[in-house]
Amino acid sequence: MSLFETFNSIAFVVIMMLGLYTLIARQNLVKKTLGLGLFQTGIFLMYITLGVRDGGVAPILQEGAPLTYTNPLPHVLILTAIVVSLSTMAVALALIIGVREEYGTIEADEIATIDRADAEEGA
Amino acid sequence: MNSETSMLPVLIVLIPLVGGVLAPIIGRGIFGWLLALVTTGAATFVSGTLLLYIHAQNTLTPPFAISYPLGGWPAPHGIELKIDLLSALLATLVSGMGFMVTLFSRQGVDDEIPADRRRFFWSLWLLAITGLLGILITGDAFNVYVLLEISSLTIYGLIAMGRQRNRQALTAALNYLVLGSVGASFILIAIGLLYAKTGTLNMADIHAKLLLAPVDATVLTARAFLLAGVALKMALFPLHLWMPAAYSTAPSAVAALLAATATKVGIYMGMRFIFSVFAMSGGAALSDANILIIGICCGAAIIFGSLSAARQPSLSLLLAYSSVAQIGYIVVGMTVGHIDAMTGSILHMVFHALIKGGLFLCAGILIYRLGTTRLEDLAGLGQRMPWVSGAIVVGGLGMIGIPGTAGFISKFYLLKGLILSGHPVLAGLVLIGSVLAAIYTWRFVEVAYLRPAGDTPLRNGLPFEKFLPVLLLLGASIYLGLQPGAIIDVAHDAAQQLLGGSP
Amino acid sequence: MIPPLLLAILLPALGALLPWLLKPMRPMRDLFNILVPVGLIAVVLSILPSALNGETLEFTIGDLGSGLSFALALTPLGMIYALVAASLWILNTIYSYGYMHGLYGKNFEGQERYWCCFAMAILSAMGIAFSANMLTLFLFYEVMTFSTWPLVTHTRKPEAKRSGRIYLGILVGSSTLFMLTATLLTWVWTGTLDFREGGILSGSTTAGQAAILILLFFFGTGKTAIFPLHQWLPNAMVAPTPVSALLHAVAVVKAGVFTVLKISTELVGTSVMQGSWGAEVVAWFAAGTILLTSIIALTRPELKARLAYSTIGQLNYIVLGAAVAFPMAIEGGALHIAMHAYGKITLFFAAGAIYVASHKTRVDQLDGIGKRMPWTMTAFMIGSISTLGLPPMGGTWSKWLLCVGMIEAHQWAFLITLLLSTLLGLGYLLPIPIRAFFAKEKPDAGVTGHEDHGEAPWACRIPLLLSSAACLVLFFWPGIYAQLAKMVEGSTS
Amino acid sequence: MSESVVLRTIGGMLFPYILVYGLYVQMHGEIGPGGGFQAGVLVAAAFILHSLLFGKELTDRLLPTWLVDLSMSLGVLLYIGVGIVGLVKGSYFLDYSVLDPTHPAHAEALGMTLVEAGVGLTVASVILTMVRKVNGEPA
Repeated sequence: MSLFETFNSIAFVVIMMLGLYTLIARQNLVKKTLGLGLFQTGIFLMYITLGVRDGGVAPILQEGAPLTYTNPLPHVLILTAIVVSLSTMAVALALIIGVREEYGTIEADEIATIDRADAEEGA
Repeated sequence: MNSETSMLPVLIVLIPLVGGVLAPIIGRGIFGWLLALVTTGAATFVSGTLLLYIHAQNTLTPPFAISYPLGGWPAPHGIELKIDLLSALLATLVSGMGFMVTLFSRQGVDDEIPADRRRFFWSLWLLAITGLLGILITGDAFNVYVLLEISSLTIYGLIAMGRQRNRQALTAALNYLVLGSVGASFILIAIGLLYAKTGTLNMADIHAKLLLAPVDATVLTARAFLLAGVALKMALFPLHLWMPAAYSTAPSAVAALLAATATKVGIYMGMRFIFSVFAMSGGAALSDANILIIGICCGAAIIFGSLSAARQPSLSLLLAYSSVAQIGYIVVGMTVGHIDAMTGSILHMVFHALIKGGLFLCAGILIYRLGTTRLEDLAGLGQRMPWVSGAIVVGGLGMIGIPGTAGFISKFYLLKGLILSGHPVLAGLVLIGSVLAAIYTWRFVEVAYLRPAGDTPLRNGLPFEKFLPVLLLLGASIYLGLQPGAIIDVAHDAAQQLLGGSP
Repeated sequence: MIPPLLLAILLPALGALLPWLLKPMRPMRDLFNILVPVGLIAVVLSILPSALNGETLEFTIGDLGSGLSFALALTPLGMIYALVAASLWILNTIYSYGYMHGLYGKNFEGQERYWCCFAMAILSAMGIAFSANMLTLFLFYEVMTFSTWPLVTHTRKPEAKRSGRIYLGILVGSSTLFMLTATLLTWVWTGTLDFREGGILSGSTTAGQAAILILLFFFGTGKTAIFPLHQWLPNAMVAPTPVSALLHAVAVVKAGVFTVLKISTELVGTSVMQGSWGAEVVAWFAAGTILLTSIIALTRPELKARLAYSTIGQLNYIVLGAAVAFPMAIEGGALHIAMHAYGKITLFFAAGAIYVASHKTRVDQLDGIGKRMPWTMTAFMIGSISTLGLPPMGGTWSKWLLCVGMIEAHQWAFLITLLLSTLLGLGYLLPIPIRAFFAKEKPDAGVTGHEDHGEAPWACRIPLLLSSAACLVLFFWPGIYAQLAKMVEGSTS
Repeated sequence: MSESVVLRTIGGMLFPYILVYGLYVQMHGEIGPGGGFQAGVLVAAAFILHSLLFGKELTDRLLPTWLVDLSMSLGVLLYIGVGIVGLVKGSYFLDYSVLDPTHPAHAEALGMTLVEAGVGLTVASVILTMVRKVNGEPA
């Protein structure tokens, strides 16, 4: 296991936890969403790290290049995962726009207060 | 495998996918509905054919499963579709439920979704079904994640479309999105760790390599992440928090589809990974500690879900919380890894989908005609809508699991498995859950039959094609309660395949 | 050709559907309401010769795999219950017309539901009577519980709702928690659930397991109203009287005692029952219930409540017989299903007739009523004597056999219990008709607006006369019932 | 919409080049780094730049909404269509070799090009739709 891999391991755990913390601790919906994005980015880094080989280069067929490539499969997977993450983000932002239109705020605690008031009114 | 059936596996996902892509182009007006109807119908036909074929083959040469290499690349290097009995059974269930709910939802969608967005509704609808079906038939671990996200993203969108009726649909969808994405990310981590350990993504291949290697921290971590992620997706207590709000605020058709299929697919993922990927040789898939923890979760789900259901102000929420409890039943049967419990678990997945789907359709009819499912507004429903409230009672009896309904059969096998595998406490919880189910069902019955009729005006009549699916689903739950031989066979064989460790 | 056993279930099913289908055509519906029960008794009578010949007609409704099925079969014990239920269905239907029309008018609210649930209750009674295994029995047992709930809560008043909750709570709770568990354990331990002569437990379970099963089964059958599960029965008295009659004389309670007899003879097996401490415990509970309810009945001023507590006591005679499980006790229990049914339904019919005519509900109001309602009170007298098991009424034979059974089993305490409860019964039941005929009418006892009443309508009177006549006839000619009960006894030894 | 003359002039000059670069990446995808995903994003970026500089109305005239919606579906249909050819010809889904049975390598190149084109089309239109949606326009 290379130093690079160890460093990455620490880094992706830190990034994931930062994302998770933001996701839980922030009331602002956009910030929550960003936290989610950060969390997923940490996972991407994990995948990228999986593909690393010592001394490996980009897996492009070239004459005269060394034979050690990094494993391209995790890259492909993570490309897909990034697209998924992007779509998630887009859906989330679209939902937040809708929330803003309906509630006039994007703070989770204020929305909860409004909902509770609604429920009492209805009862 | 003969030439007629050779292309069926890929058609299961291809048909709804094409439908979903075509919907934005040609899905205006009634055509969106027709398109959805045709595609889900065709998917049902295809998966039903496969189910019969696989079942017939499996009785001849067990265990039998179909493998379909996409692009002609053989597994484990290419992506394969792998359909065994469980996949085929649930694929038939999901596409069949999709068909039923589609049949149901023409006026409902007209009622709840603005005209210019309906074609997108149908597109999302079919893509969600595509994703769910895809999860069921793929043999590739990463594919599971991608298809899971496809179905989840479309479902978030579908739930959010409930905003016309109730703006809480937006927050419910957002909550679900955040939790669902975290859950899916956990699954992604688990798959990554498995890949790091085995260097392959094909589930059968992962399993084969795991059997050779000693169990180490990587595998255990992967399993922990996977269980957590899957538990979120299947809404196992205490990770169910997204579910009641999402079910009760989504458009009525979406709620029915979700209740009947989405959580079942989550459970399927759990079964598939636990028994086809992580299973040690001899079928000991979960350690005693795991069983203890999941058993506690299930027990809490049954008790808490039922008790909560008895206190909800509206029928939709009542049904949603009862789903929390019912998922407890299904998971508890899967966890102990006994053949009878697994049979019961699979049966309960199917039967609960039929019953709960039918009940949510009833709730949809109530929304269509009354505009509400609040229990207070349902007073005297027995006189105002005798058919619908009768159907709800029949469904409720199915949830209690009184004999003669399908719910009894599955619960019976579940209990037998729990007793035989030495978990009498869990069996007792399941029994207590039945009594609690009677309590929440009877809350509705008392409101509907013992209170004088309310004065909320009826907005619409009862269209036949709205009631037909209800009739078919709940009729099926009664029929299967009295003539369950065939489906028990299928479930039993499926359980055997699963516990045999073959993916 | 539909198999007759299936037909016995399909006919009431038809009867349950017709009220809805013929909703716009009331005369047609009323006609079929009578025709269907008549058809049913014809079917049951057509099966009777087979039952007397000891044939077991079998029919499988649905196959569940693993040796389980929903199936029907004919047994002598089942025949007794089916015959009682089918014959009393007709009487009860006629009576219902008199009672419901007399009290609530010809177009009373929820009549479709009423007739439908009535037929469903009979359907489940037939199903229970002819069930070939425990699973089928459990199926129809639960169908009966749920289909009678709308009858109990028919008036939709708050107290009806409360009683409905108690009714369902006790019956569903006990059957789900105990009976289902016992059924499962039986299946797990013996591998079958089929009813078989001599039982299926002997040889495959230990004494401890058998005792646990007996306890679970007997206390899972909440319909027998054994202490501490008796509370639903007095509460269910809020129902209209024909329903009470159906619940407490024909279908529901008899389903309970039939179930325990069936379990005692064909599931657990009398040989296992006789030696088990589980059965001993059950017997003591039953005996305790008999004495307790007899004493309670003495203190109840409402007529229907008094009858309800008397029913609990009488039911537990049969439970006692089933628990003691000596041949004579079993025979007596089986015969008591029939004898008590005719006696008790007469009493309920009479109570209802009194209410329709005079709106009187309490015992102390009934002094001297015999002069105004001679037919009704004569029938009441006959019913009381039969219920107490005194000659010259049908109830004598079953009680006699039960007592002989207790002697056979050397259970002196239980014998004394039976005799003592008869004495107590003399105290709470007989004074009613006697005072009705010989006491002076109290001037202020009448209900306002109904002081000057005569007899109940004919539709009320005919059924109660017929059922009281049956009590009398069954003493001199216990005939078929005795023969069938003898066959039940024969199959146990 | 930007009022700055510098931005509008430079942006207007860049617009065609970005498009062409996108096409290059698209066509290059099957033998080197590049492909539908990247090309789609580039093409979408070009149009986003256009709308930032010249306003939504002008971009909509250049690239109408219905066309974006249509190409979103058409891209996927192209992808699926290639796959279905394999099915129809009696082989597996997405089996490129049936496109040109005599020359498998050509068939594979053709198949991949078509599939990548489909991906590019879809990605570009999806990203455009996303941006439009996040801009607060109902879609």
